[in-house]
Amino acid sequence: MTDVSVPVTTKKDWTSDQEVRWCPGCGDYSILTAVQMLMPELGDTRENTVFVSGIGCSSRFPYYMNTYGIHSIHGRAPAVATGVAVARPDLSVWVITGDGDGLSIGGNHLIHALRRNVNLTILLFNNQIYGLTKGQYSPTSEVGKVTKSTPFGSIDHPFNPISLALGAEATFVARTHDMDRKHMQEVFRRAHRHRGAAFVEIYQNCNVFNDGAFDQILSKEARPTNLIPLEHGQPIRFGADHEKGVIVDGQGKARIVDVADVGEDAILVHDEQRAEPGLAFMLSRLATGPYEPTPVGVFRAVDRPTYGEEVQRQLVAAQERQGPGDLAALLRSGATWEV
Amino acid sequence: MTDVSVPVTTKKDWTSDQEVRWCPGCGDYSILTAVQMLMPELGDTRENTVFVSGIGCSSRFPYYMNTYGIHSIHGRAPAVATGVAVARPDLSVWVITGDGDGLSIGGNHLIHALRRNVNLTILLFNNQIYGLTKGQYSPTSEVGKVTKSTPFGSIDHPFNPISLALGAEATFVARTHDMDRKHMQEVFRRAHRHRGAAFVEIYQNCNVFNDGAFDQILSKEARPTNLIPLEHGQPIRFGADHEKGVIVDGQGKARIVDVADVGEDAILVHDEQRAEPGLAFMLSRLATGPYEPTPVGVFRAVDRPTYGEEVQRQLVAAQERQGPGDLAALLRSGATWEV
Amino acid sequence: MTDIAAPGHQSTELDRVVIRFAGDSGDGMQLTGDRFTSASAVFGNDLSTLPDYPAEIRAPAGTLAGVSAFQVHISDHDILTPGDSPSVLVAMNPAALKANLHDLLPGGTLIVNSDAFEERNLTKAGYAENPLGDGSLKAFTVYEVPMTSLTVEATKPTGAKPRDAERSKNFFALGVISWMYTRPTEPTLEWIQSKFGNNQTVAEANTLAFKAGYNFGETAELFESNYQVKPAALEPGLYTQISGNVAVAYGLIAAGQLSKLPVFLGSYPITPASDILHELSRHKNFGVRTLQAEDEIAGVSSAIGAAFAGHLAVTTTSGPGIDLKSEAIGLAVSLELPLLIIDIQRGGPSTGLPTKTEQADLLLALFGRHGEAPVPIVAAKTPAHCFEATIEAARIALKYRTPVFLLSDGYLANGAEPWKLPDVATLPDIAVPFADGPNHDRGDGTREFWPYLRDPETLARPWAIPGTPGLEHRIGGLEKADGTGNISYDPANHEHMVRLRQAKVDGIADDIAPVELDDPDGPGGAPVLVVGWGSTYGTIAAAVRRVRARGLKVAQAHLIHLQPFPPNLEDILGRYDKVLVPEMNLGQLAFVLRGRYLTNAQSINKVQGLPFKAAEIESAIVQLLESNP
Amino acid sequence: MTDIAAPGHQSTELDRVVIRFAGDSGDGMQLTGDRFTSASAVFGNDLSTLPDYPAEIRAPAGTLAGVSAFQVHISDHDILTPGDSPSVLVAMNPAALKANLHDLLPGGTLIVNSDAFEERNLTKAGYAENPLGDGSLKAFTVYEVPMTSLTVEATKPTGAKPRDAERSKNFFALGVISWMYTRPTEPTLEWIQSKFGNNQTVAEANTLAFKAGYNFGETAELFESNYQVKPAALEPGLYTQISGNVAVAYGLIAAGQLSKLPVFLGSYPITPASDILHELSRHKNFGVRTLQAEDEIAGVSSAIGAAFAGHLAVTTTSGPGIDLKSEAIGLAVSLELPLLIIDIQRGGPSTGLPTKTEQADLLLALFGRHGEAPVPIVAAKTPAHCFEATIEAARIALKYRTPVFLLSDGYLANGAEPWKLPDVATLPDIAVPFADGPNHDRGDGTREFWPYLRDPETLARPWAIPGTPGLEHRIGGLEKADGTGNISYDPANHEHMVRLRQAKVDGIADDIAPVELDDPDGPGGAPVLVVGWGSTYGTIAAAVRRVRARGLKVAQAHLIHLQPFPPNLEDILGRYDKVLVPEMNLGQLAFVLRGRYLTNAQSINKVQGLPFKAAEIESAIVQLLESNP
Ligand SMILES: Cc1ncc(C[n+]2csc(CCOP(=O)(O)OP(=O)(O)O)c2C)c(N)n1
Ligand SMILES: Cc1ncc(C[n+]2csc(CCOP(=O)(O)OP(=O)(O)O)c2C)c(N)n1
Ligand code: SF4
Ligand code: SF4
Ligand SMILES: [Mg+2]
Ligand SMILES: [Mg+2]
Repeated sequence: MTDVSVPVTTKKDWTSDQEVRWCPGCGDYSILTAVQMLMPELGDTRENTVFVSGIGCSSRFPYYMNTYGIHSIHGRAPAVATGVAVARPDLSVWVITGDGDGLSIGGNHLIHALRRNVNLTILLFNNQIYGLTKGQYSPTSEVGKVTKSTPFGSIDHPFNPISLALGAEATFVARTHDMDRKHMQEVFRRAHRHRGAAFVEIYQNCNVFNDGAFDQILSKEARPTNLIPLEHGQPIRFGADHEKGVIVDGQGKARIVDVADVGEDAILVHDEQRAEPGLAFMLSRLATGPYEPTPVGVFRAVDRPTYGEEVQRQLVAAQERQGPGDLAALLRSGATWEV
Repeated sequence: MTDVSVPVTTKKDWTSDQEVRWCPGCGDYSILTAVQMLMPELGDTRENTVFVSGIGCSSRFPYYMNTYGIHSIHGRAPAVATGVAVARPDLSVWVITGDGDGLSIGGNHLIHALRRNVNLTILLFNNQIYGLTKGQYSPTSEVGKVTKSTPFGSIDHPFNPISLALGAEATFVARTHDMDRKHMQEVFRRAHRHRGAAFVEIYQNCNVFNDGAFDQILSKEARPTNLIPLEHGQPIRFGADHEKGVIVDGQGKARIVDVADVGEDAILVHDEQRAEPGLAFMLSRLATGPYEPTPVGVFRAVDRPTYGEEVQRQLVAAQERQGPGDLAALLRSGATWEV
Repeated sequence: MTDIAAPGHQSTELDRVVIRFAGDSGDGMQLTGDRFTSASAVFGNDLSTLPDYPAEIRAPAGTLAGVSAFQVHISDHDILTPGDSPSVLVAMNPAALKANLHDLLPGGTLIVNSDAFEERNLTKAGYAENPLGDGSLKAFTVYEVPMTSLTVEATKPTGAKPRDAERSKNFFALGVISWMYTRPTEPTLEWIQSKFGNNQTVAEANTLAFKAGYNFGETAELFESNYQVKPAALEPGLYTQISGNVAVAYGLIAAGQLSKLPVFLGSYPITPASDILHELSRHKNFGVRTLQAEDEIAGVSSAIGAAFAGHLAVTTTSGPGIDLKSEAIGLAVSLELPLLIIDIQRGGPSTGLPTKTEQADLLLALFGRHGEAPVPIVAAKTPAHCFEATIEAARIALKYRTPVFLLSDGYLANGAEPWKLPDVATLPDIAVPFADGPNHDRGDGTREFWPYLRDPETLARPWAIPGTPGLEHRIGGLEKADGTGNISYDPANHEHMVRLRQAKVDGIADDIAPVELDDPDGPGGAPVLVVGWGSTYGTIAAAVRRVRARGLKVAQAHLIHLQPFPPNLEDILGRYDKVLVPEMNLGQLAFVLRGRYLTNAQSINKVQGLPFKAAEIESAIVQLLESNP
Repeated sequence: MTDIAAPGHQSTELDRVVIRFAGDSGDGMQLTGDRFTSASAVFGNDLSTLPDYPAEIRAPAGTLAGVSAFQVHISDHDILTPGDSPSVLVAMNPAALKANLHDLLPGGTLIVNSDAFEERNLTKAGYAENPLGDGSLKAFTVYEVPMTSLTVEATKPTGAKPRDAERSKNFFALGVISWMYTRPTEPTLEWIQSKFGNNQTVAEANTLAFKAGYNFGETAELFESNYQVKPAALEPGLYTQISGNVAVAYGLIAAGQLSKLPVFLGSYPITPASDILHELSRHKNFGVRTLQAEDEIAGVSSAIGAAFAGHLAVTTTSGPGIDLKSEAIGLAVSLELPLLIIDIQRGGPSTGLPTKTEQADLLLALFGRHGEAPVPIVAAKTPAHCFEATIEAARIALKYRTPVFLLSDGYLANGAEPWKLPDVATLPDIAVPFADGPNHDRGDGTREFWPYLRDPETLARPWAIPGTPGLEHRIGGLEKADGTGNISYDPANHEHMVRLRQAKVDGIADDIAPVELDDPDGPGGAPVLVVGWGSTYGTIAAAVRRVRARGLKVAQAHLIHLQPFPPNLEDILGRYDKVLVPEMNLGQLAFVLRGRYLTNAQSINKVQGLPFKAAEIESAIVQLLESNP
């Protein structure tokens, strides 16, 4: 981040002149709007912001942001973005990826960026389908899903992106969805503020190839009973009247209970800052899929040195120790002789 | 597995005629011996056993087994083995990989094989270093490690292979080490018996490039106090006199305690079969590295349909529904006309 | 030969017509074109198609980027291409008109959905003036049909809301064209029922729209005439219409049957190859296993595992996927295992033009691996030929225990043509035996198994699969001693193995069909030889016909085998002073012919994501004929 | 010229000698060779080295597979190769003898560690009889030295256990040879102190062993003579000894300085390229960032990100890594960003011979990407030349905004030669400006930034890096409209861009040095031209010298630029009837020259993981000279 005071901008300033080319009704639109509207608040300049994506419908995102951007190749956005962030710790670097781009072909780069804690804000658009290639199942599609490549139903057990990120040592892990701009913006704001790799899963509706995948939890009626909002320091409760809650028993098992049955004090208090990710992981397993009460919000947010800072620290230390590089001296640093 | 009765074999039968080419003193030897001695007990024939590896010192393993084997390319062993296992569910397929091969370049194939629950027994030789390429740090090397590629110390936060596997939906996850043949064999036996993908991390000493990496927990003296044996259905206790134990508190936090302080009944009972992996994950976080009390044994062992069986099931179902394939009929299955 | 369906009277007979349907991606043009094609096929015309659609699932409605088109060429005689330029253009909106008009032949017929020519759409398409009113279409016979409103009107009985009803307007257009070219209506009506049967409202709306369009043609006194294109006098037999990708899928299933091996496909979706995965995964009753892998590397790697395990192993992809598979293909070369690598080429470099065609992966297939790693290459020349080419590639892979490339492209993949169904009984037997016992004498009378002991004729090594007692062996990517297959760092052995792998591939030349020379005056008779490969076949052949129709001489040879080349190729090339190589790249085959044979091959190139037009090649041939030697 | 150091009297003067140290991988032969080389370098000899070690870290002790060798050629005049065959062989055990004896010149000197010739070792090496006793070494002058026991004896004062003490025996051997070739002892003694200083026992043991060996030579009446190889009359200047990989690393650091850009290396370890990563990571004080990525794809991808961000971006690897990077290199072609791709070639295909040299990735570098994706290629010719070649590759990448290949190989990477240090002030300025403002007029007087507007001369697009206000832009792998850089599916634009990317690369030909022709009789003077590239330079030049020494005529040209070729190449090729191309592959450059220029280039190939010997090329030249035209 530069020191200069950042000029006031509006959504329009962050919107590029390129026509948006998603299908009408696609959930990607609302995510784009949420981000474009949020940007003026974040304190970055457009020139210091870079969006990097892979390939997929979602990965067209950077074209629509009036910032620097790279629409790279399938699955490699976290690696490309790592290069940007390590080279230029002064930039705000965002990664836009999909469930196929980020978890299928790009799974390895994603988990390595997370463990390294590269300073990236990673938004994974999870529509549980391959949109751009017209409807094959993805690593987050449910077992039994009938798609073009699985006419008799998929037999792959899906990833839970939150669990995977936590297993990969992520320092910031959150989930939001395309139906709630406020929630998205709150989560994106937190992710952006996080130093290091921030991973956000966004449930996103693909109305062409997987319409209604999240209806069981995201329809207006379903939300109160099927979304479990996570708030740091707060007991984990949900339901129209907060009548439901989460507890952990002495054998390390998290369960949903009626608050009335166990008493308010027994309810687990969410602690996103806990050093070890066991609790966050347990919460990620409360729902086995987006068809039963599912936590949304920030699962984990802990501090750890970021990769870019550490690179910088070593550069500075080396200069302090060895002095700035002197090419002539380097060339003669081995044994030399005069002829 | 075939039905025919399996002839009695000895270690020698499972040993190929190729000279073993690891450095003298390498931990790989004891793992090889453990496997070769175990094979006669497992009930497989040599011809129905396939070892698949990537590239690395550890990946030379298949050459030394008198079975079918593929020494493939760097990182791809889980993918190659998936092909073998899906094509031939009658075979017993083992994957041999290293911390570089399996977690760096091959991380994605590994996590996908785990989530799919392909019927594979995966042994990951974790020596926290790249052996074959002469000593660069690996994704399991500790922060600060000085190696050829990190003369000023590594700045990458390492993976915990057990956590990663659990985050990737693995159905069987275990850890053992090269100093205890009996323990290795017990874990390998369990892994082999498991239907689906069984993941075993083996702490392995590379005495040339990372000697003593596990001494703090694996030296004779350290073991009683620094290894936490996991046994299904048993309270998790350790120490020379079992004086230490593990508990989980109401906020979902696992801790090591003096049994005397909390009483025997408070000690967590290990449940490797619990459907949700939260507990296993929490146990994987007890130690942040192999320098403090570290659980070994089976973290998780649950049932889930295997990928190979499901493929088979769909083939059989298709045949039942559509009858065996008739090529001539297929060719004329679209609109046809006579000229 | 009539190039243009000129407006005439009552019912005019045409020998052929090229029609292009163009509309918004959401307008269902591919479906419309497909249906028209099918009806024509069943009617007995020869035909050839060219779909062309944008990379976006649904690019913004009404824009040029969102235009989707489908061209079909129907004829009463055998034809070779989807036609250079349409004589009939159906334009569902201004953008479709703008994007396609320049291709319409002067004097051609233009049928527009006039409802769509309102301001918003005109602006989106970048028209300052409405072209329907400004006289800019004078050169064409224009029919303005308010398709949207007529469709809404016609479908009222279904009770559908206007917004939904509108969506049937492509069937209205289909009805009009079906009337215009006197297509039978029954097949289409039946097809609507079977396709939309599970949603009766939609089925009914489409039926009503289709009928309304047909009747509009008949009753509205707009059209002066309708046209007949008689069935073509094709070789007698049972025909079906087939696209290249389906032909590949069928070819794989056939290869499995013919080799008596289960088929294993390890693949990752990518346009324009995904449909092979889709099609294959529907035929599990043939014992076909399809694995949608996590990426291309896993796709090919799993196929290598399956090959080791005794399956007919296949991986399908397009260019970017081949890049990623390179390392594993090199492994397969070293392991000497049978493996089919199918590349449906598309516009590159990088993500390029993913939905467009190109043939720029030839050098990649030849050379795209480190070290000396030769791989045989087969290329299909027409959509239906994909079937045969797939079986041929499988035959080579199995017999020589080697990875084999099959090259197709976006044009073949999605294009369709009538295919005379082969008699299954006459397809070749491509089965190869697995090794079943030791093959080498230790010298002391005992026998052992050497995985790299070779068949002296084919140089193939034995294929010993897990489950066979006594043949346990380990193979890998390190250099191996010939014979034992044990790791060997011996310098002389390495050179021997490098040369041997090359010799094995080179030797296949004796086992493939010679390249066919089409020169009416015998070898060397014509002054110019046109050499091609892949999907340019039909266009080159059409161009050659045209040149000959001018009374000029030209010869044609089309390569199916690109590595090794057929043994008679060198001789044929040597007989012509001028060799012309048309390619949808910057001259890749030409370069190889020059390097291999020092032939002064000359290129004509088109790299536009679109196939050549016959006229383009025709004029290049004529130019070369006229040039000084 | 004396080819063999024949035994003589007191102190004999030699003009050159080739010595090979061979022992078990655990015996420290690389270290020994290296030390001898350094001492010789400092002494002022010209020299050239050839390390050769197994793929295993430590293959089983005593076996043939475990043999590690190091050959060094020292001379009093400038030399070009590490020598075809050693005249002195130091063999630390039977396996080392067996693996290397066939290379020793007849009449050569053989120094063996006789302690190691006991039964176990003999069996492991596959000797039925002890070669020291069976008369099989008659052709050589054999010195049996019980090095192990003498070392144990000599190091007793350190108190080390015999097992540990033994390990200093390579220093004993070094001592013997140092005496034999009258090397100064000081540099080695100092080096031992600095290298093992943190373990005084080891330092002392090595010192004692070294001195004991030296004294053994002097006092034991075993050796008839010792030898002198005078300093070479090299060009005056300050010299250092440098290996190819270090020269690449220094070249990168220099390129960073010369371009005033921070260097970013994204890499994944692989033999024989890893040392570049190792060396670079030690020089962070130059602002060099090194990222050990999770794999090769991430290595190159991160470099692309760094290039976008304004760094001098580099990725290093060997063949298998290039396979994996192909797709991302295609992206860099499409993005038109500067990027260095450094390939240290090794024996292929697949894992192949990972520690051996080969030059079989040329066609991969040229063609190993889908679509038309041309990339400039620079190849280094000697270890020291790697420095210059790296800067040249960086210059091209930066100036033309394009990925550039730099090809080196295992032989250059690990081989060393004296390098006359360049005057840093004379190195070229390769800085290029970043874009700093809008470059295009909207037509209404306002200005905007077009990321694909080109420099008319270089065709390079502007390099606008994040942090520059007003130049925000998005780029990607889809085809782009020239100028604006916006996604474009326009057919004509695609063809334009495909040809433009090729033209940009082709145009570099005007900006590179012409290929130097070495023909004493002027262009076309000799009947045969030898064309080479890469590490064969020294050997070809040596062979050419030899041929000329026979009184025959031959010309030499060595290519540094493989894409585009220097513009004068075609003319030069045209002047020779016979063109010979020696390559450590099956004829890759020869194929390209044929394809490009229709030159009837002929190949001589060696694919053994080892460099050519000058004699091999010499005889090929002579043969070609004698052949009928
Ligand atoms: C190397 C490579 N392989 C495959 C593809 C084809 N491809 C493009 S996007 C995509 C998957 C997209 O799925 P996802 O990431 O979920 O994005 P969505 O379209 O659903 O937003 C695939 C398989 C490609 N472009 N490149
Ligand atoms: C594509 C590719 N990249 C890199 C290499 C070089 N390489 C071989 S093994 C290895 C890492 C080995 O580490 P690990 O898997 O931990 O095995 P270990 O040797 O420690 O047993 C590397 C980088 C290779 N062979 N292929
Ligand atoms: S295909 Fe799905 S994800 Fe892609 S743009 Fe359309 S609705 Fe959105
Ligand atoms: S380098 Fe390390 S891991 Fe490899 S063989 Fe030697 S001791 Fe074992
Ligand atoms: Mg998706
Ligand atoms: Mg390791």
